[in-house]
Amino acid sequence: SPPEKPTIIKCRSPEKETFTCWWKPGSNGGHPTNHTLLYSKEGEEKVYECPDYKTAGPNSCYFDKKHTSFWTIYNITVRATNEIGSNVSDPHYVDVTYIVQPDPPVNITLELKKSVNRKPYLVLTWSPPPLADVRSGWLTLEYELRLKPEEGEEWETIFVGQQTQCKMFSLNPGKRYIVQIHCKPDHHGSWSEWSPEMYIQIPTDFRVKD
Amino acid sequence: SPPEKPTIIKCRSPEKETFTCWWKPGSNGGHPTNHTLLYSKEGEEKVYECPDYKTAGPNSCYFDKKHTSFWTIYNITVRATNEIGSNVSDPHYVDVTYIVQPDPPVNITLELKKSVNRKPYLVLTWSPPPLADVRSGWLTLEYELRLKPEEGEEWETIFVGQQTQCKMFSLNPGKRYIVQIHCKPDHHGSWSEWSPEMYIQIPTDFRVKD
Amino acid sequence: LPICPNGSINCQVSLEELFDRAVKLSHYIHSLSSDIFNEFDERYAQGRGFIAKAVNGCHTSSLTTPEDKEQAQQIHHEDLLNLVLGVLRSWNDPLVHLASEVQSIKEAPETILWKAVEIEEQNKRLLEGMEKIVGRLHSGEVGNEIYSPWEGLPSLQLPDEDSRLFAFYNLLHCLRRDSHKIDNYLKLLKCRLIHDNNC
Repeated sequence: SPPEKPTIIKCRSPEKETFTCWWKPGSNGGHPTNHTLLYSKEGEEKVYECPDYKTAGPNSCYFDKKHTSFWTIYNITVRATNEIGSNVSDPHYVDVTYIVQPDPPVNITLELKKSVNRKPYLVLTWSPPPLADVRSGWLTLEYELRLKPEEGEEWETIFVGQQTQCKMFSLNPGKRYIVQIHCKPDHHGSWSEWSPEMYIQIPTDFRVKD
Repeated sequence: SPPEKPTIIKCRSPEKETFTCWWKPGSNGGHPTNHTLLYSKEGEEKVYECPDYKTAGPNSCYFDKKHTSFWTIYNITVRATNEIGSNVSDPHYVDVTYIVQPDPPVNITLELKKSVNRKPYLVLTWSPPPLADVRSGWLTLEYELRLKPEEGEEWETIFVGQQTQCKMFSLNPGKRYIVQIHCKPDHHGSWSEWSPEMYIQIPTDFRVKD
Repeated sequence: LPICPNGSINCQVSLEELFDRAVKLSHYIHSLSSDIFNEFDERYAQGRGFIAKAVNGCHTSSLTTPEDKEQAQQIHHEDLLNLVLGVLRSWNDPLVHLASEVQSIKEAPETILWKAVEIEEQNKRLLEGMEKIVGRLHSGEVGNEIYSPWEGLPSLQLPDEDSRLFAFYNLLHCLRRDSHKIDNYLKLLKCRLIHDNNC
């Protein structure tokens, strides 16, 4: 029989300059099946084929900078074809502006410091993911950190906006904390994965004076 | 004699949308004196008069949204006039962004909690002042709280950034604490008044277990 | 920072401050535009397939705006500023009507009504600021030529509910898109002109 229609499962841009879409093939109807990704762009009749099936691995299409436009809707379909016939996925509408999911922040440092009036606090600093061009202002990232005592259950999440450092005052003396950070474009798109877990031991004299 | 020159004592914007200036009259030289507030905007010759002497009470001028621009610097003077003559205050320059002083935070709650391993701590929560809350994307506030044992001398001040809650671990058992919070715009502007004093009695078994 | 120390003559808001305020305002306007679109979409557009019809329906699509980072970085800042001004001006008229016509939508929640009015007011405020910035940067007269007229009022008043709701959907979809462009371009310009591309 002809192949089942494939399903476009996800499109993602890691740095708001390129993007990739992935699809899941349906059953191949017992015959070797190949897949063709076709797309048209808002305001154009022309239909294009996927520019690069390789870079992002199997069942994927990678759109490099030249093929990536923002504030315009891509109408994407995937056609599965075997010797009996073919079947086309439902159309998938994508505006790359809304599918940006950055990589996690990097270069995270944790440092215990004492303020002028000898009050101890924790300073966290981090850098944006390397791929993300925040210097030019094309992409603006916001950050959120979470921490909890090692054996604790509940994460405490703190949104820190566009800063790349944060001072923490009210921490539990003598506890060992786990800290992670993630980031997201300032308006649209989704949070990155959390950064790898980092640990910091809060000294027992990390006390608020009388 | 002609009236003494008045002094412009303060200009304040509570929410970066409107602002008010107040002045202090000088002596009236023994004759009935009236005051006129005049202003010009940076780079413009035109002189305007105060749009509203009433809303903010005596010796004040209220600039509603229509009359408030934060792209320009206002050059403000107040002229006192009686039948003998008149006298003009020194010019007062106003950039609305720099005179934002929000109202204090509201809905403050204090709650003693026990963490998973039965360790007690204090959770404080609060809300932005209503005027600022409506436009949370426009006026970003930062918070600072202070606390001290009732009979203590020195306040302990803790800056908590843009969060509207805070956990306090290391408080002294059996003490009664006073807590207050204030807020300020994240860039320019000044701290609000402190919120009214709130009290919390820390139970004697509020021991930080080692 | 003392405002106008000892009454100096050219006492004015600095270009950096003007850009800071413009970016904060464009960010705020876009957040509102996103919220109002999402609220309308959830409440009135589910299952009506409006997105497929909204393709290429914006009254500002005639304005050639940069569509990727390279284009945005290659365009001269005066041209990009004029484009931003042109898009902002092109939204003055529709926003006035959006704020009034949205009141006629059946059971329109208070949050949609309030946001429509707030966006209209803040858009005018941003336009004032952009004219100030352009005036500061361009020695010559502020160019008025970029503008794209909007003829969508009749469609917001159509008797047929589905058509009328689609007209609102399309306008809010375009507002979300254009306010995001403006916000993005201003952040780029600020980094370029104030921070030497080192934000």
